[in-house]
Amino acid sequence: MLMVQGLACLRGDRLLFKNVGFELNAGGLMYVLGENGSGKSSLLRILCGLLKPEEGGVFWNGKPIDLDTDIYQADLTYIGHLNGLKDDLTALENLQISARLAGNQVDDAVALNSLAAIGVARCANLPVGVLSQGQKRRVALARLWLTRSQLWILDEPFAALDTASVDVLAARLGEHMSNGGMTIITTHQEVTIHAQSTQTLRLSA
Amino acid sequence: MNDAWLIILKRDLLLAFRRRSDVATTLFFFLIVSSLFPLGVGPEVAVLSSIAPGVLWVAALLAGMISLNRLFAADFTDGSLEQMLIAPQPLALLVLAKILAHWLVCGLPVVLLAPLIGLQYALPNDALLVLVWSLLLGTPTLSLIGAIGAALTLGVRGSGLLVALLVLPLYIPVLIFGAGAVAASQHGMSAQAHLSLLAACSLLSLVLAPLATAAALRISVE
Amino acid sequence: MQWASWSAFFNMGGYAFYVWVSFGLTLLCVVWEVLALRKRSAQALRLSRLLAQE
Amino acid sequence: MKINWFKYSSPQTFYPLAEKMIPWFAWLAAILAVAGLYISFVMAPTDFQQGEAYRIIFVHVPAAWMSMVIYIVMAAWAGLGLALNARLSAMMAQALAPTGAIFTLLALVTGSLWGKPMWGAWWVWDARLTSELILLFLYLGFIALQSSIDDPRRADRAGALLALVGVVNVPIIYFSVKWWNTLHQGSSINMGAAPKMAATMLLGMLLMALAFWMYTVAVALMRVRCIMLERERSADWVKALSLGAKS
Repeated sequence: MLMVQGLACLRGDRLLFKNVGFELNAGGLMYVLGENGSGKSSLLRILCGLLKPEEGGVFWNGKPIDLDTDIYQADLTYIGHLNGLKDDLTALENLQISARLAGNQVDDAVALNSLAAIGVARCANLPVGVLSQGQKRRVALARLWLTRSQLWILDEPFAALDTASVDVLAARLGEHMSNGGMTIITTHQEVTIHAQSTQTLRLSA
Repeated sequence: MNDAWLIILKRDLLLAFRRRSDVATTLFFFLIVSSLFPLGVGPEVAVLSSIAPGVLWVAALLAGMISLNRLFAADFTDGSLEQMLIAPQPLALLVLAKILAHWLVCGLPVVLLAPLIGLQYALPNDALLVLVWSLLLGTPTLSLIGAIGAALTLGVRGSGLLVALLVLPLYIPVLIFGAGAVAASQHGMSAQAHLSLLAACSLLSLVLAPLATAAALRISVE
Repeated sequence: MQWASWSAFFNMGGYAFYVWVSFGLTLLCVVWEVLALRKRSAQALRLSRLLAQE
Repeated sequence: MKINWFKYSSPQTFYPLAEKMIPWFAWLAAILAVAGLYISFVMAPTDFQQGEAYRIIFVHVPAAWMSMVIYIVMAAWAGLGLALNARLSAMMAQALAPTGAIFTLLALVTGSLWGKPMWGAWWVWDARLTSELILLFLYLGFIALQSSIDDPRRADRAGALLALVGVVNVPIIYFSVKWWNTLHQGSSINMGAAPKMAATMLLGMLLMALAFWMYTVAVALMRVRCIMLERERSADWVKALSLGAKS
């Protein structure tokens, strides 16, 4: 269970938000909505432990995430607006490296399957640098078919995707939730995702 | 668990291999800088061999420094640094792997090339050997300390020059011991003390620098 | 008392230049730093006054 | 419940407090300086070896001491700021750096003004001067790093880490420079040891050093107030203050 209490975030001398708190249980989905610059990405980065909040805390199964960092990080998959891909490596290499960095041993066939799941199997052996923006995004998202972590934090996962891929990804998210996973996403698009419980957090600047 | 360390090492070496020209740049820089001095000072053998230890070491220092920007910059812009920070692995260990890769790619070639340049400076064989040893023991410290500077200046405007300002003063002990070792052997003295001190610096920075670099990365990525 | 006369004092045993420049520079730095900080503080206040009046 | 003392000692309350403290330190500095100057110029006897030129050490040595003390104090504030996430102590570190750099520069310049009549050269690669030069580089690096990072919080933390790395390195650098100096047969006259330290001389240097110290506190407080004003520019208390100051 993820519990968030009284978060405040300061960027420069501007207060992005304060008193943000919520609980997310197994099978839960949460949308984080708000204008550009309202601090959605900053909130997600705080939840990942990449950014220290000005006030408040984030707790994973009752423990603050900056104490039991390793346990939390093993349960966490984060895809930010940066893809985290190396242009000089192939899609397959990128995927395998990121999976192994997260602690999953993955062989070629499994990795290929996950690329195929989101429709970029043909790009498997191409260096990522030559791919289009949408293809790169899909290679990054292919990690979601490999990871076994319970909490997914996704920053605009649907941006730059075609409608077919949006549906595939939405289905994958639904599957994750039905297995007891949790997802926190920001999105601009209307996408139906099935979850046991859905909540919305609106940040206003 | 610790194989994440190996993955990062392999990945960085693979990336360096696919961008071979970048590696060559460091080496050429070392070559050019150390070839400028005879042109500036004049070709007298006595003068050249007396300035050789200092010149070669300073050139190695600068070559190590100009390559520092690349240590984390690409990872920072493409987002793989974020992924490293939230990986369930000790960050200092991953950082150490990156530093090792950087040294293998930018430091080791300089160590191997140095004796050739030393010949141009009319260094005797003993001194050449000490030169290689001193660089071998000293350049890892340069990469380790440099990594702290590279991490601190990540994404900062004018980071190339800033890194020089931050890192060069911290390089001074290595320069003194390294160049001193070669000079000692030139004068027929033992370089043992110098080399031991270099090794001590390396060990100390091996322990402390990855931790400091990891902390700096967390600060810079925020 | 070390000095026979004021001129001996100012002469500093022939080292007048070195001694007085050393102490003079120190004084100069102190005065300059204080003045610069006063100016900086006034400037900061002026800027936030402009911000406040907007 | 852990109370973060530094966090709650907010700029708003510290700003007027500092204003009250500054005159005290400034007056202390002035009184100590007058006493120190009296001793250095009137009471201290002429050095038979160096003549009157040795009187330069009454600024040189205290400036050199302060340059080192300030670096250590700065690193301590910075480390405290990093450990407790305390804004005020990070600001103190930032406020100390320029004063430290000025003292380092003064130590260098007065050192070379002393060196010219003694050694016959403006600059000699003596261990003390060389270490002082490197210390200046360390200060400049700290200031440059902080000023080139826009986000003040990141600037605080990055600067703090650099100061800590520097403080670990300073003894190593000092040792290596000393070692280098002895190997290369440095100067025969050593600055600090040369005049036989008469008690009056030592007293003079101590008083001057204390004067510099008090001055440093006063100036650092002044600077920390500037930093507060600049950082909290859009905060209500600064706006109110600026309107009240002169309208």
